[in-house]
Amino acid sequence: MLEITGQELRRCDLVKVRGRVDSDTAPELGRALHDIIKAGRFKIVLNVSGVSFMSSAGLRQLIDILKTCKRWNRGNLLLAEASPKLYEVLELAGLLSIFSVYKTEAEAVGSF
Amino acid sequence: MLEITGQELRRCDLVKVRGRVDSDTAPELGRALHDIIKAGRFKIVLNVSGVSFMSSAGLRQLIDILKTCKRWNRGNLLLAEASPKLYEVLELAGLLSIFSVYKTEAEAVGSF
Amino acid sequence: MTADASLKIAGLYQNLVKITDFVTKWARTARLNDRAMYAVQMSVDEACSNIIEHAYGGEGKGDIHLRCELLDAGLRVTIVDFGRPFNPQLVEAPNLRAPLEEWGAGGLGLFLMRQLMDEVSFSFKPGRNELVMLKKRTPPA
Amino acid sequence: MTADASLKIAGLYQNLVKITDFVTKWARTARLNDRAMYAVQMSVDEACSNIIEHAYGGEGKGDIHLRCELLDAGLRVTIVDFGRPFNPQLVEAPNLRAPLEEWGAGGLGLFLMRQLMDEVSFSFKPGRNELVMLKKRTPPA
Ligand SMILES: Nc1ncnc2c1ncn2[C@@H]1O[C@H](COP(=O)(O)OP(=O)(O)O)[C@@H](O)[C@H]1O
Ligand SMILES: Nc1ncnc2c1ncn2[C@@H]1O[C@H](COP(=O)(O)OP(=O)(O)O)[C@@H](O)[C@H]1O
Repeated sequence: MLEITGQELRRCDLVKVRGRVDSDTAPELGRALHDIIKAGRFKIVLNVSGVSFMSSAGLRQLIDILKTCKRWNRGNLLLAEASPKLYEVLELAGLLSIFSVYKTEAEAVGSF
Repeated sequence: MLEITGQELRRCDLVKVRGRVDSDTAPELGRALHDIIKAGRFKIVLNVSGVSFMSSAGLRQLIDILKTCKRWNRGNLLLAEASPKLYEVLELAGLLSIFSVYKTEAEAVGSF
Repeated sequence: MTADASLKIAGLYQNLVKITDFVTKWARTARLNDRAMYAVQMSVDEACSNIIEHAYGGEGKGDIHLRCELLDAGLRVTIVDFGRPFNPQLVEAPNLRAPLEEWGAGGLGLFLMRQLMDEVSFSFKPGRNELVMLKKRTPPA
Repeated sequence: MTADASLKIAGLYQNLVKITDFVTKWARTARLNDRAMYAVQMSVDEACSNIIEHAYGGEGKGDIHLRCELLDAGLRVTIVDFGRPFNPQLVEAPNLRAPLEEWGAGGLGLFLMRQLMDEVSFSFKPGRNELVMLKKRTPPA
């Protein structure tokens, strides 16, 4: 079970996800982010500090959302507050070349 | 002795102040904020979560900066993460009518 | 139970920390809760800053005498200076409904002291200005 | 010292938590450090997700058998399924330098398993697919 909370700020959406993102739960996260995209908002900050575990199903979901957000330069999906473990996984998976990871929510939000 | 750290984000400056803001130290805070204003940047988020004590000298300093920032609609000074004690003082002093206080840095930054 | 302690200290802004420590210790002994303690700290800080700035017209011009008394009702703080007297009646409370441009004119400090403390009274004798403030202990809820 | 334990469980995504708990317990017994434990958790999660999705072609189509062995060198995990075999050689590693548009084509899961574990080997017998993974214990620094 994921806990997903969202907040629409002036220039971006701030989403916080807590829990285990695996094949079972990744679709939930995908739906939450797609709802924002369907509403025409493509600038998203995802706070992942509460993610205890992220499988490649979760990563695949994020890549998918990232691609949709970045299309036609209309936005981005930024990650904030990744734990050292998650950061290492992103690094191993080569994802640091496509994802921007910010130390704090505020820095991520402030970059839009 | 105050600890003041600043960071220039895309649309605003994020400043964090830690310590005791009294008649002795308020000028330090004033200088730090005025440096930003002198550089032509009038959108400032001040994270006050680390403020252990704020005297009316500190409040006066903040009012002064707020007025300078808001002149000609060019900006604002937003407060973020006020402790319950500080929030109560702001309330007693009637300052909630002129200051916007945000729960998190990200919400404050995201409001610009 | 009553008890009291006093502190004589030079009127320097850098002494505000020592002054706060002194009243905090006695506020704790008086079993004030956190909110009440913060009210005392702010009010005493404010009063002493005003003395340095207004009564003495600057730092290092004179001493400040503080006294803390534990009363059954709470904590009484007396602050004495030997500078210029003033008339507190003439200090207008700030207009909390004023538009932003009118803010910052002054009067915020005295206003906050009156808001934060249960009693605030000034008395002026030639060469000696005395401020007495009382913060009551609220019974634990 | 060697010891081993096994778990037989239905191929359902909701069972991933139980599977993780099982391997975590043994990773801890094997005295793997936090990073190594996370590597094992991710790799096993990945392998079992692949079995459900690819080998069985969906949830509830077959069981997964897991076995954890404590070795002197670390922890060995064996995962068996009875679904469709595949040829791991044909799965290309993702191009980490590719432009964003080309990302997400697949192959990330196997790639991560190989990155995270010290050994990863598949073997396929008729009706029985076996994956053996080893994570070595790093001596405390
Ligand atoms: N201890 C004092 N001695 C002399 N004058 C004082 C003293 N305290 C306050 N005052 C006078 O009262 C005015 C209001 O004080 P205060 O409420 O602290 O606001 P501020 O210091 O911002 O003006 C001061 O400007 C000063 O003229
Ligand atoms: N256990 C398995 N059984 C059958 N096919 C598998 C298995 N694991 C992986 N595969 C095949 O290898 C491909 C790559 O798998 P993987 O690296 O996990 O990426 P993805 O699942 O994103 O495609 C899969 O698309 C599938 O065709």
